[in-house]
Amino acid sequence: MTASQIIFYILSAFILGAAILSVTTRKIFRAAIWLLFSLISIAGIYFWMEVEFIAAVQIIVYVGGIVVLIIFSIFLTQQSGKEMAKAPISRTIASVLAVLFGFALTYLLIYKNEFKAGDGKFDMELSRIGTQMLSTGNNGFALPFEVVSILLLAAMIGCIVIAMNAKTKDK
Amino acid sequence: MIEYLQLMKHELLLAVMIFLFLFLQLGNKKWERSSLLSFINLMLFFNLVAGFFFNEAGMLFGDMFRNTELIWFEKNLLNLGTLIISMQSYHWLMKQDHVIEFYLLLLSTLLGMFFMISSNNLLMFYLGLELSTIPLAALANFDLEKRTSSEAAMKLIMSSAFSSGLLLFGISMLYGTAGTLNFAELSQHISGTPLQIFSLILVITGFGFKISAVPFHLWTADVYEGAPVAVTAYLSVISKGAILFVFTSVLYSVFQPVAETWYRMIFVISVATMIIGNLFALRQQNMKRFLAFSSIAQVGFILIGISGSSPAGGASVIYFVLIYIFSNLGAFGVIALVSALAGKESVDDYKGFYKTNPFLSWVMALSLFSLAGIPPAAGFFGKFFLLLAGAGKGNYLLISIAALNMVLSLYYYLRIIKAIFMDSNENPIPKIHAGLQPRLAIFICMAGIIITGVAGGAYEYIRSLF
Amino acid sequence: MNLSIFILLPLLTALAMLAGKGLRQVRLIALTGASLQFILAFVLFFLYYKERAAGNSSMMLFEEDHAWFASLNIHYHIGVDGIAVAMILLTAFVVLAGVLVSWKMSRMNKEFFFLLLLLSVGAFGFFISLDLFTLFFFLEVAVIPKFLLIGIWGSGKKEYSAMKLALMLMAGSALVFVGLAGMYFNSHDASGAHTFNMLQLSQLHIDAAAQKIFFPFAFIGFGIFTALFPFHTWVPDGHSSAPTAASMFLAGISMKLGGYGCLRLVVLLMPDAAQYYSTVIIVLASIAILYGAFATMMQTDLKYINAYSSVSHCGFVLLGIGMLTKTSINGAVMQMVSHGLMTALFFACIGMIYDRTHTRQIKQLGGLLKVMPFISTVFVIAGLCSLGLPGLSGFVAEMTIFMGSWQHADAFYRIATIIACASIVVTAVYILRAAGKVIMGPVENNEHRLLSDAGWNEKMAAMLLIIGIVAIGVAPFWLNNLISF
Amino acid sequence: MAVAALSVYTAYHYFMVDGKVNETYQSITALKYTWLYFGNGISIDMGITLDPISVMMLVVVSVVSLMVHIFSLGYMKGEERFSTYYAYLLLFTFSMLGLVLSSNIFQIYMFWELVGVSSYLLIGFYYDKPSAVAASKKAFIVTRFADLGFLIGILILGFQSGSLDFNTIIQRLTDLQSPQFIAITTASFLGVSLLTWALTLVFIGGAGKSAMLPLHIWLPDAMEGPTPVSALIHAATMVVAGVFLVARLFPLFAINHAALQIVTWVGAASAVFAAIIACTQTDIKRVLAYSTMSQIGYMMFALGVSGHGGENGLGYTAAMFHLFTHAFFKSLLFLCAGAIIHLVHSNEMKDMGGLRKYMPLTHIAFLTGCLAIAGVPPFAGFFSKEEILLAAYQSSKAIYAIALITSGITAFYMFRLYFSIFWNKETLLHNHHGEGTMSMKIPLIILSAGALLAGFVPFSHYITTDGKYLPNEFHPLFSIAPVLLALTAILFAFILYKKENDRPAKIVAAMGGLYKGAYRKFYFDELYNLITKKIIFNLIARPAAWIDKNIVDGLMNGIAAFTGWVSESIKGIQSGKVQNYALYFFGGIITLLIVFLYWWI
Amino acid sequence: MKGIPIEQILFVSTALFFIGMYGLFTRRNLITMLMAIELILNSVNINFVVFNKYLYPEKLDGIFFTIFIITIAAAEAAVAIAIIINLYRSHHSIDVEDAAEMKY
Repeated sequence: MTASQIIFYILSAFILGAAILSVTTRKIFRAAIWLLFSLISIAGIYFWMEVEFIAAVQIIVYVGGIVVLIIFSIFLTQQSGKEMAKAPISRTIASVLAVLFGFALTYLLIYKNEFKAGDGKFDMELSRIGTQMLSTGNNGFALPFEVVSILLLAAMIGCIVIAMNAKTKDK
Repeated sequence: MIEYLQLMKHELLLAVMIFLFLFLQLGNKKWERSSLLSFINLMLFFNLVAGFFFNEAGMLFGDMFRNTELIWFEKNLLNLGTLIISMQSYHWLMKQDHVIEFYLLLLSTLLGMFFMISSNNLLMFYLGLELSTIPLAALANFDLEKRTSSEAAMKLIMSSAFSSGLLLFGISMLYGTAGTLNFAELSQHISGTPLQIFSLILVITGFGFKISAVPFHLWTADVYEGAPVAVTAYLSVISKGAILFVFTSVLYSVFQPVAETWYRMIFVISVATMIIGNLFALRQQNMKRFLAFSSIAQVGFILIGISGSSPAGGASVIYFVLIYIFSNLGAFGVIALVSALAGKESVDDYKGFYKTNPFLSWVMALSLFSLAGIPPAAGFFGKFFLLLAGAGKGNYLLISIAALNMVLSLYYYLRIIKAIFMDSNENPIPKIHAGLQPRLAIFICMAGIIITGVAGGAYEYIRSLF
Repeated sequence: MNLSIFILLPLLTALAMLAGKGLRQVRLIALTGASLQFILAFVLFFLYYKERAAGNSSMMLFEEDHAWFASLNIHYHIGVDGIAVAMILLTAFVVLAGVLVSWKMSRMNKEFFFLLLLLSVGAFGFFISLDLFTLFFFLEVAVIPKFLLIGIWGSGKKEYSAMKLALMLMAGSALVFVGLAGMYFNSHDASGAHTFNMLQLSQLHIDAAAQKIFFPFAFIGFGIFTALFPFHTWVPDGHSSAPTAASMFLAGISMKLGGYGCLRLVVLLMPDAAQYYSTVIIVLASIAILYGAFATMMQTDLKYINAYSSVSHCGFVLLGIGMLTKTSINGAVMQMVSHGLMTALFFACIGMIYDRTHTRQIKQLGGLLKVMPFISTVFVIAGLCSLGLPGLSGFVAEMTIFMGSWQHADAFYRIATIIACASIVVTAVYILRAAGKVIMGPVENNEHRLLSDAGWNEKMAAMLLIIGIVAIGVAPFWLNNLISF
Repeated sequence: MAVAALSVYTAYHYFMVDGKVNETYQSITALKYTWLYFGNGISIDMGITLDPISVMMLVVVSVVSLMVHIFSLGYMKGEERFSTYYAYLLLFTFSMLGLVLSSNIFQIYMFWELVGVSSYLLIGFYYDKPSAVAASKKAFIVTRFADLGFLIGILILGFQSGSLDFNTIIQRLTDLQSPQFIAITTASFLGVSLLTWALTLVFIGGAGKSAMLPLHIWLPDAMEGPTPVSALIHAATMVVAGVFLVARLFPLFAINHAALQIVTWVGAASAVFAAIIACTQTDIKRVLAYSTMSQIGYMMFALGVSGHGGENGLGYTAAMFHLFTHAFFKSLLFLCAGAIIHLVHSNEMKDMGGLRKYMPLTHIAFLTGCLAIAGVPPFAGFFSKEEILLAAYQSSKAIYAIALITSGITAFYMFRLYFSIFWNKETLLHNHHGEGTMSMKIPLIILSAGALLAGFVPFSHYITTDGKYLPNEFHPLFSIAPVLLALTAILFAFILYKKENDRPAKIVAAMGGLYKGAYRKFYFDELYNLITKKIIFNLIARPAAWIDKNIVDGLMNGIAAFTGWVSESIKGIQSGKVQNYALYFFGGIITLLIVFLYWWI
Repeated sequence: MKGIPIEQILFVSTALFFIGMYGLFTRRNLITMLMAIELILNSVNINFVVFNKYLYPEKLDGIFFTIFIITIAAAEAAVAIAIIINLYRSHHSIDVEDAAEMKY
């Protein structure tokens, strides 16, 4: 039981715990916070796996972006601290069963399937990521980059259209 | 450099147009709307025409982007469909105050589909998929005042996020087991281990969600009903068509090693889709919702063609999509006009439609016949070839079920015909005075419906692409 | 002779119709088109005789073959043999008569004639096509116009009937499709390619096992069109709700589509399976014959009477086909032609009566012979033809079928034949009941005394059909030779 | 006219000039044209056959129909559908001639049907009288039913002999070596040989047309038609078609005893049966109708008792002879009845009486007819009847007895008729327009002559089974009994009906049930009503219609309804809740997983 | 790999995936549903990274995929939230059950 193992278990326990709490707690604001914790600990896992870049992105985009966005929207849409409505019990049961079953099945498959570790060395300095991100040749990700940028643009426009309308309504 | 221009012609044209419109929007010169629309449609038309020239096959960005004759034919189809839709939604857009945004979103989704079609790589595929989905959600919300519109948007974004989550999980498992994202390499690494079957199922469901195959179809009806007509038409024809292209090529190329398995899956899914779609379509009262279910049933038939897993199968699928564009858009064209100019969408409103609008009634009738697969409308040929391709596998159970489902589907199409031609109505839809562009669009559809079938050339051409 | 003209001519007429304005022009165009078809049919008839006389003994004449969907080996392949020629003649007769009868079509006349001619396109195309795909294509072309004709211009519970008819016929063609696909994929010509070509299929000889599987599909499919028991229920409703011309066409031609299909199936495409299933066919046919006849006795609506009697008469067609002897099959074809003319005449009469009296209930009619002698006479003639009076076509056809079926020495076939013969008596009963009440007897409703007799167009239509009937009845040999070349 | 002349000439020519080939009357087939070919040798050849019986029929038909045509000129004067009437009449004559001349069993069937339909049209000529319509329907349907038998008989004969041509059939089926003969006699159905079946069925056809028991019910009703029509069709020509048919196929009957027995007994039974009924009827035409029936019964059993060739062929000759004479006197009687009805405007005896002074000519003619039919020498009926009796006597005593009785009864009812029309009570007719026009008188005269003289035709010279000459011996001793019987019967009638009195009523009272039964025609109509109405309609047709409406059609509608129900009941899936959708989605995945990972690999 | 077998890491990600799914099924509040979706996407990210790092280290496909997923998740979230806000404006609630007018 090495330190890293312990760290991993702690982190994963934290991830799952936070996640479960965030999907079960009745207070929406707490849910958001738990989500935040969960995401942060996922970033932790990334660190643990020594993919710092992803971890950074994770923290920046999720923690810095999405969660904040969510929290804002919570403020916009309703007063915090109010209990959230429960789902009909039948569906809760159904989903619990479905989820447990699905998880069992999936994990069984994953477990059965013996992955053989690759031998090549894994290096990801920022430079390599950067060059690949912008290279157009093999293993180049310039095109996806472009596509994503257009996607972001489109998403922005979409949001603007709807939000703008919201403003006009508010006035 | 030149080959970039050539190979990515469709995409580049779209991108150029997107930015052009963006500047139009930002430039504070206010356009007179009708002329703006005509200008846009003109641009789309040029885009469509340009699509037919300087085509050549090849790969770009390593393996990220690929172009073949088949692919650019598909892209031209999508261009055509988009043009028709935008011409049809003329009257609706005249009332909107975010015309340019509408087109920006529309074109970006189209761009996404192009990338998706050309993708030779799971990543590109995924990106294209998202690019063609997320703006659509915004589009579905475009009737900003209507409750149903925003509800539809919500349903679309939520379920699509859910499905793309599953799809991603599947893709990740595929990556985990095969170690590559490239289609060509994938097909070599796929050997049919349980985990791969699992991921195959997830991928199929991802597609199934998009083409609204049962049981992943449930969002369809609500979204179609709530979204603006233009968007509904776009969803039901263009995005579905694009996905079908990719679906076919992915199944035929990437998952060729496990063809037997996915053939069975498609079989089950298509039977379910036909039956459920038909059964639901029987009782619909809202035109758009009705067409939603009918299009679900159509997907069931298309899946039969796919299940043929032969060049004939692929060809029949693409051929059917071509016909489907004309037929469905013919119907949607009428619906768009009626809902924009008379504000009526329910089947009962269409009673006695023939008294006031004989021409539109015939258009509707012809489109519905084509959808029902009644000769001489093109739909007959489409369906015939789909089923024939399916029968090629020797699975006559499937064919019989499909054939009987055609009868079932005929019932509800005839229901509409009955309402239009035979029923009487105290306050029928008033005479529709359609603008030039919608009329043009409708004529294109009619011509398509009549010609693409009887003239065997279209199918032969598509077949030659395989 | 270029056969495509039989498809093009009605099509062009129909299109020209769209240009026509007002009842006058429209019906004029329709009449011209129909009469041209009529003339053409005769031209074809004589050319055909000439060819045969010249000793051309190939199975089909005037063949034409263009690749349509080359990659699937689907061809636009047309040609005629004697049977097809007979059918084409029949179609030409009925269409012309139909146009004449609906001369005074009041509302939406343009659409009406358009659809009528579209139907004739379907029928002609069906009869001349030698490629199963073309055949199927035209078979379905002929379905939907019926739906519209019945639904828009019909009477009674027209929507229901129209829907029923369309759905059942569509189910029929769906089954046919399965059969076709089966044949297609079980046929490998020299190059190993599948084919829809009937002649090739008949030579390639699909293996018996496959035939056994797919014959029922195709046969029942076509059978639905020709009122095979128990899939005949669309017939009464459809016929009775349809407008006159439409029911003439329905009973006169479109039921024959099925019969013709069955015939081709049995003779050309799947002979082995036909042998195998012949007993089943015969049983069903006999049931249809007798049961249809008895069901007719109970009907009170003239159109229902004729519709059910059509079921019974088409039973003869199926019986003749099921008996599989050359004679009986000739008889079946004759029966198709004869029944086509006869029932068209019948429906024309009923239509005329209905237009005047606005009722088809036997109870409310009577003594029409006093009021409208011409129509009544025609009615009686039709009736006599349907009960198989010598000198009219029905007799010849039925007798040929009996002769053909009696050729089997086996008791089973004999009994079936006797049942069929027995139906003649029943037929006589219901026909005479109807005629006795409607045509003879005292005038039921005094308002009827004021009604007018047939107009020139109706007279012409009736005469046309009667000529056909008598021509067959008095001199059947020409038809017989035509068929059995 | 022309027709008549032509046919008489033909007859003359045939019998006197070139018919005879070495002392035998050949059957000449004048014309032969293949009308419809059925494959493997069987075909309908339209042809004209001339042989003794056909020529004889030719004469009868044409003469009688000529008379009727002439008579109708007067009788039908002023009818609105005069021309139609004549059209029908000619149609009938045409088809009757075709029938007698036809050379092909199928051809005879066709004309058979045509005769039937023209009779149908003529009976229903007064189409606005419901009773007439009903009668015409009845006539057609009953004969049609009989023809069914005929048709099947044709099928059997045709296929067993491999031909439809009379001569071929007879020639093949009579020589005992031919394969066809062996086939048809060995093959049997329900233990009866096919030949018997065939002949019986054919005979059923004949019986239907000739109103033999039990298919006679249509004949009396057929009197609804105009009287001349009854004279032509239902007395002289059409009704004897059955006899003609049997005669035509006689060689076959001759070699098949069973069938011949049936013919005999049916004939005898109808003869006596009809005669009895005739005594009770009050409608003069009905009386005549029943007498016709009984006379035809005569002919039938005459055929039945006959053998083939030479002496045995006597019955055959007699039958033909009687047919010949009967045609004359019966049509005469009918025409007289027509004249009477024309005068009185009623068919009922009670409206008549003492008419002799109004219509002397008719009176004489009618008397002649009665005497003829009663078989009083030297009238025509006498000779033919004697021959029949003789034949019967030679073959079986029982038949002879029946025949004798019948002839007595015949004499009785005929004179009952005669007296109660022309004598009995005096009825006075106001504004009566004489006895009718010349056109009505002439036929009466001619036919009376016929009735008087036809008997002297040396019939057996011409018509015999084998065409050879048959010396007709005449036994005065033998004929005493019948003549006496006839005379007594006439006397009896004279006593009862000469003057108006209550004796008949007394006798009726005495007879009681028997009279009633006879008066109600022994309840045959009721029986048939029972069968048709109750059984055919209510037990077959109605259920059939019901089944069709509710079960067969109900099945189709049921399918539709079921589909609708399913689609209604599963609409809950589309609940409108995204999360349910997601759940179904996921459920779908799980199902696929289970199915395709563990079950259907 | 630091003594942690890949299956265990995958256990975490799979569990996370299904937890997110559970949230998606049961949460009636749209925003919380959105959170659930984020969880799902994250689990997928972990998968990609793990696979890339431990199984196919020579290329960086998985890493890049993760990056793009994260970006897209952001865009998706943005649009979703915009829609949710719009929905809130029209329905005055962000409860999915309330947004179920269109059905059957």
